[in-house]
Amino acid sequence: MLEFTPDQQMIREEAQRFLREQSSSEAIRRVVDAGASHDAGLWASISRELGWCAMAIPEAFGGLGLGATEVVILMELTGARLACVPFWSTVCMAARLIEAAGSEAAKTKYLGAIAAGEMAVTVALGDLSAANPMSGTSVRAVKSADGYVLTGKVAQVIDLAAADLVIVPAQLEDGATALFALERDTGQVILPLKVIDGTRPVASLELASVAVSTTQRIDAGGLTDAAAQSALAFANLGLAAEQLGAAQGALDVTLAYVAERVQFGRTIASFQAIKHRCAELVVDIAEARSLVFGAAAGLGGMDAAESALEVSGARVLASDLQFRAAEEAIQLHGGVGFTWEYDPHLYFKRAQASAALLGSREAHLDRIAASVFADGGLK
Amino acid sequence: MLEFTPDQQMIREEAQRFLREQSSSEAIRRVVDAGASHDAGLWASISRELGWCAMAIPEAFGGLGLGATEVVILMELTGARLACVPFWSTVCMAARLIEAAGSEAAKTKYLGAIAAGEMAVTVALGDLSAANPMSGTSVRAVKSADGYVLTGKVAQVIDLAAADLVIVPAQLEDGATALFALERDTGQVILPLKVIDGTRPVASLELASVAVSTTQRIDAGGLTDAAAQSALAFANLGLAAEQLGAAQGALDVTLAYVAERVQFGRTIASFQAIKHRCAELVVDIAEARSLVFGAAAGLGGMDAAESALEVSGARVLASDLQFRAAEEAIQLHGGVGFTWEYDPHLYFKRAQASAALLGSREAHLDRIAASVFADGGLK
Amino acid sequence: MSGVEAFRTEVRDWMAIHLTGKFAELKFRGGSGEGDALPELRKEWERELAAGGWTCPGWAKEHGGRGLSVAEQIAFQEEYSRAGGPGRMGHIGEGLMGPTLIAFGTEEQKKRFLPGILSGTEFWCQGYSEPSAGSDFGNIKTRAKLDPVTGDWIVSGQKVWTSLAHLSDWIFVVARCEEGSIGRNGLIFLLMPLSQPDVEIHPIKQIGGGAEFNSVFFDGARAKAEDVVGQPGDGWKIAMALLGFERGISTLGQQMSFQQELDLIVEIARENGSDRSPAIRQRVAYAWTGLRAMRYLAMRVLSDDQSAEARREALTYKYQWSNWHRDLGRLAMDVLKMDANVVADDPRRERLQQMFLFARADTIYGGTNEIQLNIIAEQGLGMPKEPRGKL
Amino acid sequence: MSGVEAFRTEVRDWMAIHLTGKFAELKFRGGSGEGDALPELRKEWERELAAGGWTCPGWAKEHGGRGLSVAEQIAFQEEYSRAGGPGRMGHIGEGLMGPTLIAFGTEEQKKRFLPGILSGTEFWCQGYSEPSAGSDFGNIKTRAKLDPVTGDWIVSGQKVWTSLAHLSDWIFVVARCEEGSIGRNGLIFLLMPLSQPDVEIHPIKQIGGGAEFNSVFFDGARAKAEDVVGQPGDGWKIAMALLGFERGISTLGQQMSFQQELDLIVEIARENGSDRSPAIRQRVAYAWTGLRAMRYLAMRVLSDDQSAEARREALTYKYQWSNWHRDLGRLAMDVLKMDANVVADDPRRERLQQMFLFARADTIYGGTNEIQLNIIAEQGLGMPKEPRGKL
Repeated sequence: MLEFTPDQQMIREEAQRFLREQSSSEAIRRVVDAGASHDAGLWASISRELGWCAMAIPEAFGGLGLGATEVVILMELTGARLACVPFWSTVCMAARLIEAAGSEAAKTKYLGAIAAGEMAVTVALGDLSAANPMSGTSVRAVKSADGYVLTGKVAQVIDLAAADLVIVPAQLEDGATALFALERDTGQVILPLKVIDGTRPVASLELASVAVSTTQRIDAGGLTDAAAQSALAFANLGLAAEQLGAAQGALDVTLAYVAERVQFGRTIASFQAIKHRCAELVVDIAEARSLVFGAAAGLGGMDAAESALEVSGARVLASDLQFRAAEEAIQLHGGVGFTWEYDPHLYFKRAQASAALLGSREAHLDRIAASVFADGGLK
Repeated sequence: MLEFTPDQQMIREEAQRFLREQSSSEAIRRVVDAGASHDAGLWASISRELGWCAMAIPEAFGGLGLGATEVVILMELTGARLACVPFWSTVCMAARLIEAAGSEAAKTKYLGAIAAGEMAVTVALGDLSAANPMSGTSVRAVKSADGYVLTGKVAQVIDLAAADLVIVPAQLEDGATALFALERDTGQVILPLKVIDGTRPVASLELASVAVSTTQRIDAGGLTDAAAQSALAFANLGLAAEQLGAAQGALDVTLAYVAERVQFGRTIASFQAIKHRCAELVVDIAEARSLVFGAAAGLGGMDAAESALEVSGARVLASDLQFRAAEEAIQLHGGVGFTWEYDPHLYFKRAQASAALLGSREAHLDRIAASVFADGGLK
Repeated sequence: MSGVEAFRTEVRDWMAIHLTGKFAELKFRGGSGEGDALPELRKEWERELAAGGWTCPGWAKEHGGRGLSVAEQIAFQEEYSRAGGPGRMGHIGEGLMGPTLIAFGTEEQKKRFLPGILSGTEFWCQGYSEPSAGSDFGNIKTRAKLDPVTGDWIVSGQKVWTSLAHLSDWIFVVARCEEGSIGRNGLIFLLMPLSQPDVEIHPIKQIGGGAEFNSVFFDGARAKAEDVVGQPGDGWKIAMALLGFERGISTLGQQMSFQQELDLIVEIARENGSDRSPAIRQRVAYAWTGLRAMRYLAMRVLSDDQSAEARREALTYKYQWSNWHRDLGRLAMDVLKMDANVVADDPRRERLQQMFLFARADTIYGGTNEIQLNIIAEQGLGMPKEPRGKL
Repeated sequence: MSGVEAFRTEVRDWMAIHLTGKFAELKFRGGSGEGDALPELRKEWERELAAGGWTCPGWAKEHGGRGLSVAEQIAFQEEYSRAGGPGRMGHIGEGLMGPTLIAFGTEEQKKRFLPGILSGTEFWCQGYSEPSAGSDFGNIKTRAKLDPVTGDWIVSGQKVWTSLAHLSDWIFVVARCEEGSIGRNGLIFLLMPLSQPDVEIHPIKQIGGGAEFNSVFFDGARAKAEDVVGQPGDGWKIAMALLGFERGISTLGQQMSFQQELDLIVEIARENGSDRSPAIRQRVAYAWTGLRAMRYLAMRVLSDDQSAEARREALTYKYQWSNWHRDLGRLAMDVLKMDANVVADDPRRERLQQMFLFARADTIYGGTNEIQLNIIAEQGLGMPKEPRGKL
């Protein structure tokens, strides 16, 4: 059986209430219209007061030691409200990467800071749209007398301007990948980009011979493929949950609109074609939500490879769903659906941008097929 | 502008009236239930009395010398009524292949017989589901003292049991492909197959060292690739038209049913979801019909390669459409939709069987992509 | 090994020993689309199951069952399907009729009917749908008139989509017992023996050639006074409760059989080269994904979560599995390419062909797609109800 | 060379000479989603066109046009688009207002208004939709009251989705002139200057950041007595006729621009490696196929075929192109991958991004998808009409 524990249920209800109030349409638009890096007040509440960043961090490092399910609950809800906070970057990308690949010192320092809500962290992935973005970095790290010199550009880093720390995977001279942690203003150049989806800011990162100390190298003897895959599975799971949530959010907005809008003397909610399309979204939400939470329950328990396949499947379902829910939101809003004033376009832009992250639909299905056919994929 | 000439309009209206009467549900079921090779009476009318087989055959060989459009008109209508006759095999496959690749003697003899309605002809394509089925034959022709000896098996030949003549592409010892014409009972073994789609009978062909005379070799110095492609384009165009027609037929059956069937005190045609789904089929029919007739108008005029791409596109649209129209027919018929007694299953089985013929959806799109990207396709 | 795992092993062992010999022929048979296959042998198999104590294992012990937990029932269904256990002739009795009698029947009714179900010797079928009341269940026209002399009910009318009626002993019938009543009111729930002169059963030939459904005609047929379940007028309530029993645990067994079908498709694709097609690979991967999601959805539906969201999503299950299965049928045929059209003596191909054809019924029986979407929109989302017409 | 081909060359040559210099900046600009771009220069371009005799080329010569045949008009549209001719500021005047005046206007109205349209100096916008009469055109609430002294009409109400109102000189307004009338009755068709005190224009910011649509508020604004088209009460008839003029030949020019967008997508895919993705290739090929089909559909729609089938299929054209275009937008973004999200100084990418966003409006304005499907089902297939509610 698959259901929330009473504690999880409580986390969920409180987070939902909180986000409905704090990540309102107006709050989102303040960030989007200003091109801001994030909603600083909301982030302070989430990270410091509510302690959401501590959920999945092991107790040994100051966290609550809860599982993937709690994180997925929160990701779904932040997605539903398009909350403009570096929560996914910090918790689903960075913290998990540090946990999987970091040295004990790095874990103590950074996981502790994240758990305490003192730090927003992101990861400078080489190619954000690649299914395996850890391996594609073009940043090079050359050993120096007292540390390393980092050189390279990363075209797009999510939440970079909001982050207190950026983890940079870089290729060492021997070809191995190391992880470097750069706090604010330590030589990197950050250029916020003008993006279509303003709810999730992106910036480019430039490292022009940036000297870093050996203590800034945070991996425990190189980033292994297993660690990278484990971190990536968690990032994808969190993203799938967020996408699922955004789909639910788009549907909620749409249901409210069609219940009010009158045409031909009827609410448009009374038109069967519209009912059926909303119902089909419910079907797809049920499907995606089941796989997201099923995969979350399996993560850690099940065979890691099989778990990663479920996560890939969850990404496929959630990406399809999120886009369709957003496009239906625009369509069923009619004329106002493509105006700036109503919310569907926010969901829509987020949907396209999210679908492009961490592997296309096709790439995730290819991965599943390679396993189902047990042939390693088409060459 | 793209419209029928008054003559074409007349051909269309008369054929439609004729087929509605002669290829009724009962008539189709007589063939299907008996596992018969074809509806012999209907075929006699079509080929001898109405002269449909003469339409596209050049006047020099006793035909009417009309174009692809007339054939496509007839193919669409035979498709709409699932007419159990070897019309497509004879006119769209065999006659065109003879015209494209045959010797003058063969054209005179066989095109004349086809135009006169004296002969049903089919082609023993190597792999019916291949996009290029001419090249895949496993039949071998070995030169003998006074002719050739043919050996090999062809798994599935459409309308073989109904055909008076079968054209067999066979590989010569030098690797070239020749065409051989075998009349009934000249050494070949024909085994009718039990098929799901009983409206288009299929049989296997076995040639165990069948001796044929040199006059039975009908190609003019080997089957060239250009001739094969030209014949194939015509076969695919005819098939697309037939599929389009079958989709229209399935929709017609469905519209009649939903207008009568009452549930919840309303005809089910009054439910908006059902209206919209029928309307979507009309959209797709309009799309497919436009491309089918547009491609027919272009065939012969336009660049052959571009024309073949349009035909591939028409196959894609028509295959998608036919299947969807048939599945909607079953679904919108509700309980009776999956019974033997009502017609939707006939359209449905035909849809799946037709989609598998002469190249999958994917293969046709690959061909178009190779041209659009001008890269010869992915390897 | 957990208790459930031990139990799972017990089922697996039992099946390995018993689904052999003459019963080996039944493996993977009698499923959707061929529910009427090998009926006598399958009835014998029901008695074999009964002898092993495997009929009605989810019923409480006091009623003759094993009182299995939900987790154990799931394990049973999964292992039964995994072993190729044939389609259950006793399904209606075990899954619907028994639970309904346990809930609403008199002591005397339980005593008379439960043993036949438990022992695999009496088979039941259902009399719900009518020609003009397919999705519109409230439009039932079959009449039941009280015979004032005997207290029996005299039934006239027609039921359709009665699965396996021609192989069953009893039918339960929902009929209109109050003259002039409409909709949900005035219905009665009757138990009727099929072997009586005024009942005629006409098989309905299906798309795949089989005939597991029937039309059942009643022309003054008789239900005994003591064979009314509940009170006259309670028919709707009891029928709805009965349908409620249908949802649930058997879906996990069904999913096992879906997985087998998907495995077959993969196997054939590897053999015939369809596995080199990128589009086929993507579709197979997508099917795999959908099946995983369905598995977790089923587990959520079977959980105790009573939130509005959980209840709404539970409404989607039928739509989900039926459409998934329907699409799997097409995928199977596309993988088979030209072979899809030819009926040959290849049990794998035949299984997929039958599945392809009969899966077309999945989205229709038990509430069409359209009805499911109405229900999800209206009950799940609270959207306005479709108005009833006046034709 | 056929006459049409010669004509085609003439257009091509003219464009090559004139769409240069300061006008070069206009190439491929001012299309969907940025109809408000570079307005002054585009108005100047309209005058350039007028000087070349290329405004209103399809109008009869007696009205100042060239009297082009349908084939020539298609050729003009295609060559104009192929050369990158900018979105036409004069489109409403040339395509809708002019033909309507020619058909229904008085001689005096023609004399006053046609020259400004022909010369590219007076620009028109349309006042149809209202906040509560989006798809429900019969629900128009804007009122026109006769001023008994002057014979003028005093207009109060709100119009929305008025494209380019803020850049136009005149608006035509459909308003209710008979107190208490409902639906199609009691409407009047008025011509009104926008620069008057009781008209306010509020741009509506769109999904892509542009604002080519407006809300126009009338608060006792005035239409002169002589600026009524037809009789008071004829508003519906004239409005419908006007909409009829909209369909047609410009679609071929639109298709040329679709082809350019598809070409851009192919070009970028080849550059960034998306062309190695089997799924992207299939989608590109499918888009190519749809565009071909649309081209032939447009040619059938423009033919003289008046059969029921041809008329039914003509109803599908709007649904077809708008959905095709909408899907093309998504394909473009998927080809761009991560770059799709970043606004950079790359005109190709920017064009596709704007197209992606604004194509979302394609399936909404001019009759939503849902309205189109209703029309196809009801008018094309004769299925029952949706009942009107009473809210």
